[in-house]
Amino acid sequence: METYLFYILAVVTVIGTILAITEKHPVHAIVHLVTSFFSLAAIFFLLAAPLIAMFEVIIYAGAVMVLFMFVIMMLDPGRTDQAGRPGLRQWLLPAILGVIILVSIGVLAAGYVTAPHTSSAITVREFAVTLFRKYGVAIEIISMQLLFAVVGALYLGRRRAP
Amino acid sequence: MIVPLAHVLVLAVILFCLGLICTLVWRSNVIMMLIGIEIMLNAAMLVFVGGACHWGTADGQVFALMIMAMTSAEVSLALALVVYLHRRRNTVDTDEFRELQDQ
Amino acid sequence: MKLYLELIILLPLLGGISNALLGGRLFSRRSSEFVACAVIWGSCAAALTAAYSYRSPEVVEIATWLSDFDFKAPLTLYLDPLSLSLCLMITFVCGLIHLYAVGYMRDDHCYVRFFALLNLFVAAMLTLVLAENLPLLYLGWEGVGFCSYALIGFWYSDPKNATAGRKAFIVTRIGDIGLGIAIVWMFELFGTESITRLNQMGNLLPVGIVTALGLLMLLAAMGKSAQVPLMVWLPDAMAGPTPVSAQIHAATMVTAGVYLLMRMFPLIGSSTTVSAAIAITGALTAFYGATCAVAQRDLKRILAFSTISQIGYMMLGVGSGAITAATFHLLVHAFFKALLFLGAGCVITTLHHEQDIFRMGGLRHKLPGTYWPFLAGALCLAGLPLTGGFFSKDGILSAVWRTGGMLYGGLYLVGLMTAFITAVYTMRMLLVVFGGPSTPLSHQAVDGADLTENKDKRMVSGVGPLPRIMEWPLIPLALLGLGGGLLNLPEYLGGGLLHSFLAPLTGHEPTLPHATELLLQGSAAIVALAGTATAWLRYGGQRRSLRLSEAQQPARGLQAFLREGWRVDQLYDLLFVRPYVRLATLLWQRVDEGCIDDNLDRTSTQLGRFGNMLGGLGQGRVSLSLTGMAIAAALMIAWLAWMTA
Amino acid sequence: MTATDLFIALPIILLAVGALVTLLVGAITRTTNIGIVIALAATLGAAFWLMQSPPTLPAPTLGLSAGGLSRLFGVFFCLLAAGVLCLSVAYNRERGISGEEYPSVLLFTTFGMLALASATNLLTLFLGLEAMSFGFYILVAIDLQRGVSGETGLKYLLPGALSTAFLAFGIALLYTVSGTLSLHELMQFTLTSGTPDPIALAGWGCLLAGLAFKLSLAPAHLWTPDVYQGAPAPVVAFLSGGSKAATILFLLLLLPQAVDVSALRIPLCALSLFSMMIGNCAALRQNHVRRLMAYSSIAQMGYVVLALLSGKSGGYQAAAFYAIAYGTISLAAFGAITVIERNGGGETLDDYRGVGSRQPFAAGVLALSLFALAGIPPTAGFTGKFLIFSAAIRSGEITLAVTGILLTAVSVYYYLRVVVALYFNHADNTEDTQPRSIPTAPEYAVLIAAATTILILGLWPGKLIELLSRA
Repeated sequence: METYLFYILAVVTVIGTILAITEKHPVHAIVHLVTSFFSLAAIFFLLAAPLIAMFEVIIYAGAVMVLFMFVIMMLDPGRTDQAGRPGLRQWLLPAILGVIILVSIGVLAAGYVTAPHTSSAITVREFAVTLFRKYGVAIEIISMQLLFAVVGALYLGRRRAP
Repeated sequence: MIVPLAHVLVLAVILFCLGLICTLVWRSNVIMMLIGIEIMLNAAMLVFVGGACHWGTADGQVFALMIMAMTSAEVSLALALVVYLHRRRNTVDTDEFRELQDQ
Repeated sequence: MKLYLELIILLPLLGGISNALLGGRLFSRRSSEFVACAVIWGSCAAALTAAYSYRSPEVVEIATWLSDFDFKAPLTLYLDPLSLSLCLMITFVCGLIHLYAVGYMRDDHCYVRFFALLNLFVAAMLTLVLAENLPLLYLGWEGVGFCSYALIGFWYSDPKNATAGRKAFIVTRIGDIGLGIAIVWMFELFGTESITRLNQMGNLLPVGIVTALGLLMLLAAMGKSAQVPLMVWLPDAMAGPTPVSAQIHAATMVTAGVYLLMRMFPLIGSSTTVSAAIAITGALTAFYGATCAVAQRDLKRILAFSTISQIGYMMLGVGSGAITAATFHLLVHAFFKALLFLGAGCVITTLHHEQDIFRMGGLRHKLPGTYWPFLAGALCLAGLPLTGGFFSKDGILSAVWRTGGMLYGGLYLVGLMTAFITAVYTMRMLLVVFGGPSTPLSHQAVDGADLTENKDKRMVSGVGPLPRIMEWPLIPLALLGLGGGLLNLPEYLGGGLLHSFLAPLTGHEPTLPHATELLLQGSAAIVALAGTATAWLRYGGQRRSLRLSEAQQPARGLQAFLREGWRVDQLYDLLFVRPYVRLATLLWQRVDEGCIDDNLDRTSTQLGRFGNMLGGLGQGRVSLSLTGMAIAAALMIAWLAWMTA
Repeated sequence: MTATDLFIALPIILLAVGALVTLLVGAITRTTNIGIVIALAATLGAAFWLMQSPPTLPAPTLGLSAGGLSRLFGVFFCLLAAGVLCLSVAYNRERGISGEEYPSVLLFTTFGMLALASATNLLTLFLGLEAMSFGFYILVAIDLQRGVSGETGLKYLLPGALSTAFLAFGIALLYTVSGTLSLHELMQFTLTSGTPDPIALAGWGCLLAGLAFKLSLAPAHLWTPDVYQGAPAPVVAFLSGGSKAATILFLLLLLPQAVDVSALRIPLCALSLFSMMIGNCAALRQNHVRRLMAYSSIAQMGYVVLALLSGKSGGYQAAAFYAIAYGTISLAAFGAITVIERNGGGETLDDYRGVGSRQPFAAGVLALSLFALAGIPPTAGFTGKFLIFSAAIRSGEITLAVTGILLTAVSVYYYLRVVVALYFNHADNTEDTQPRSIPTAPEYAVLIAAATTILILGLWPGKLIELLSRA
């Protein structure tokens, strides 16, 4: 049952992403993307990472995408709409590059056989211990980075006398 | 592990390439480029979570969490820059920004 | 000994640095000049002391420098007869030139930079000569190259001078590549960079590799010593102040190439191909330089071409395996060529920077203090019997004769012919510049009357009679040039000092029977006298004015061809510069404008952009730099996934 | 958190606290100089601590260590940041960059570098690198008075974010293969002898692509000239010296732990070759000095990759040496450019004509660093290139080494063009119209220190090489 659910969610994720990147209007693209992220969160849940799944919903689908939406709304959507979808020619090279990477890693990954690894589920407790005991500095770095994101954003956003 | 690790990897690679294509194609809209990068980072997170599930260690999940925090920082700065640029030039088309180039 | 050797190099270095840092601010002009000269003479004294206490070749390690793993290049100096004799010569000649420069530069306000560079040059040159390993030698090699570059372009306000400096630097760089590759390659082959060790290892290698190494070093020597085909920079290098020409482009730096070949001769000399190549290069250059010198009108360019030619002789000597003869000529040439340049400097200063010999004349009476030493130098250069130049040149020619065979026989003839031409152009120069009645220009100059011919305003202010300090360094040089023969007398006159001094280095070089030796010297003497006579017939006495009026016409035919240095510059322009410019134009303009502007919108956008990106032209698009990164990623991933898996 | 932890983490904490204090002080008073003074104190304090502290065991709960290489590079990063701070004072005053943001972001960037230097696991390494890049995203766009500043930020941020994605994906693949994030084990598992795991290699491909951006290796180099042109000069000094050195350190912490890196040979070869060729060729016709320096840095990084390629035979030491040497040289070069540009001097070669006589000190330092970049002895550049090429030849990369030597010779041409413009071409009548810009005392100090280091590393590099081979 869970296996089927994974494949269904995978298909939903991929279709949602494809729709998002081909969508002409950024607002619609965000909506497609949120769908895709929701199903990705469900996949995380299936892969024994409930915390990550939760954060995916809260931070990505919730905060980050809303931030995007907010900025799109703020910057005159009519104008961005007119920039239009890129022509067919512009898709050529990116598509080729994408397909090269996809085929190179994808085919290898498809044939990737791993030794079955008897692993116990990762509990929240284990997660917390790893996070705070093993990667103490990482938290400090990331919190500093978040702080400076605010500093930078404020600096850029400050209105100046021309 | 409910599905083979290989299938998780394939899904991640597909997402990664879609994100890459999105970034490269949407030169006319910085916001869409940023969205493409978000998709790519999500693919990386998926690989981490899959790996963590496979090995039974929490390291991958921690890394995924850190990526999430890092991208939200990056996105907020990037969007602030986009707002700033839009205010100056009234466009989000990256190809319009060509003041710096070889003479 | 360690102290002496350290002092030899450190004194000029310290002088250069202290002048560069403190000169102009803390030092008065006098003390700046004093420091510059004093350090060189101090270094000379150290060299003399070293010579006095010299017993046998010595390796002195001063400090560690480069080292990683098995690679070692410490600051190690090597004193043997060859480096010792060169050290003595360099410090002495440079000391005199520094004194001269005090007089020459007395009106130039950039004297601090001048003396600092001049001192640094001496330090670098001594490092080159004393270096025991190749990286250290390379350090000196690049150091002299840099100082030479900066000094050629010393009067940089004139773009012509700056261009000359750049040309010199770039042409010699071509040679330096050869040396760089040879150094790295030798390390790979032998695992050491020590010159003494390398020289013992020549027979461990197949001849082919020795030949290749030798040719690489020959390339280096060609660049530094201005040999065919890399000689084009030296005539232009005369744009620098005259003391610089004397010190760098006549006496010391240009002989660095010859020195390198002599130093490494035990290694590369085992290949006959290399020897022959060196000899042929030398002979060709000697002939080329001499023929060009015949047609020049610019006093300093005559001397420049003559330098090229004389260094060609040294190369010929090295190629014939006659290290002693080559060293001998190197030393004597340094004396008399420095003398000639300094004399030329006196003449040029007196005439307010007029360098055209056909506008000079009658200076014999006006400048006796310059005339007599200059005459001595000219006699040496022309190789008239019993002067130092005669013996040294003859030493090389007899070494070539001794080697024998078709090739060397031919080279001997070329050498003899060159000797004839040398005598002709030397005497032509002497007769035209100093002979005949005074021309209006020289009158005005010496009388201190008003002049309108000045090109260089800066130098006008204080020109009066020559300062004494510019004339008296000529005298010791003249004595050394004339008496230089005593350094290495032929066998039948009691044998050479230098010969026995260098014997531990060169082994016992075979000598010719006395009769043959005398015969060869006789023929050389006859050739030199014949050349002198020819010159007298064309330029002596009344005929001089005839030539002067001829010189008013623009040069034609052979003369023009020779004057422009066989038109080698134009040839290189045609062969290298223009195709390069054309290719660049094609690449940048056609590919850029053609593909980007025309084709981009119409046909293949992506291909145009791809070519654009490869050309390094971003066109300022962010998308392009993203695409570049993606291309890198895709190619690397594809390679790693498929080729290695 | 134990005493050992604190002991090791102290410099990092110092920088972080310094950054926060700067922000807070900035909120209270509006004088910029206090921020700079605090930042200077923090960087110098951290450098001092790193120099004093003896090597210790890795910190158990922090994922940090204090090995020789980490401390050496840590000191280098701190001193570089201090130098850049000194350079910025007068420049920022003239350009109107005020506020506490500048010093505190600079401290944050150094903080990232230091975290990277002492990391023992890939997560800390990655976050350190990202924190550093993040700081630079803000720094390159900090001069908002100029129109191009926002564009510069965009041109650094977008490729940077893309490279982050590649890096993260690469690390994810490596983690999936090995199941660990510890540097040593991860390298042992992913670059084994024999035939390595194909997924691991794919991961390495992504990782290298991401790093190629940070090192500005061709063909991921196109952002470099634009950013060098648009960013403030002291920031470019930091970017060029610090971020490149940090990225090299990233590779130096990874590669030497591997069993066999021959699988990566061809991609590294290609990156090195392309960078050397494109960098040197494109610089030949540049008239804009900063863009010229940018292309030159692309070429220089090509040499570094060549060193990494021939790692086992001394290439790692050579790369580390070159990273430090190049950092010092770019501090000197861009420091001099800072001084020259400060008085409204232009940025093209034409504007540099005659600077040699108007600003002899700055021009002298610039000329020295250009000669160092060209690899002319006795400068650090020569020693570094020498180490690189000898390592390359020892490990059998003859073709690349010879190409590199030839291209170095070509590069002399464009470096010399700048020197010629500095000294040998007077602009006709600018001598009197332009004011003589006199370097301030901090600028003097930094330029003299950098120039001395260049010469010392050229004349007596033995000490540093010894330190590196012990680390």
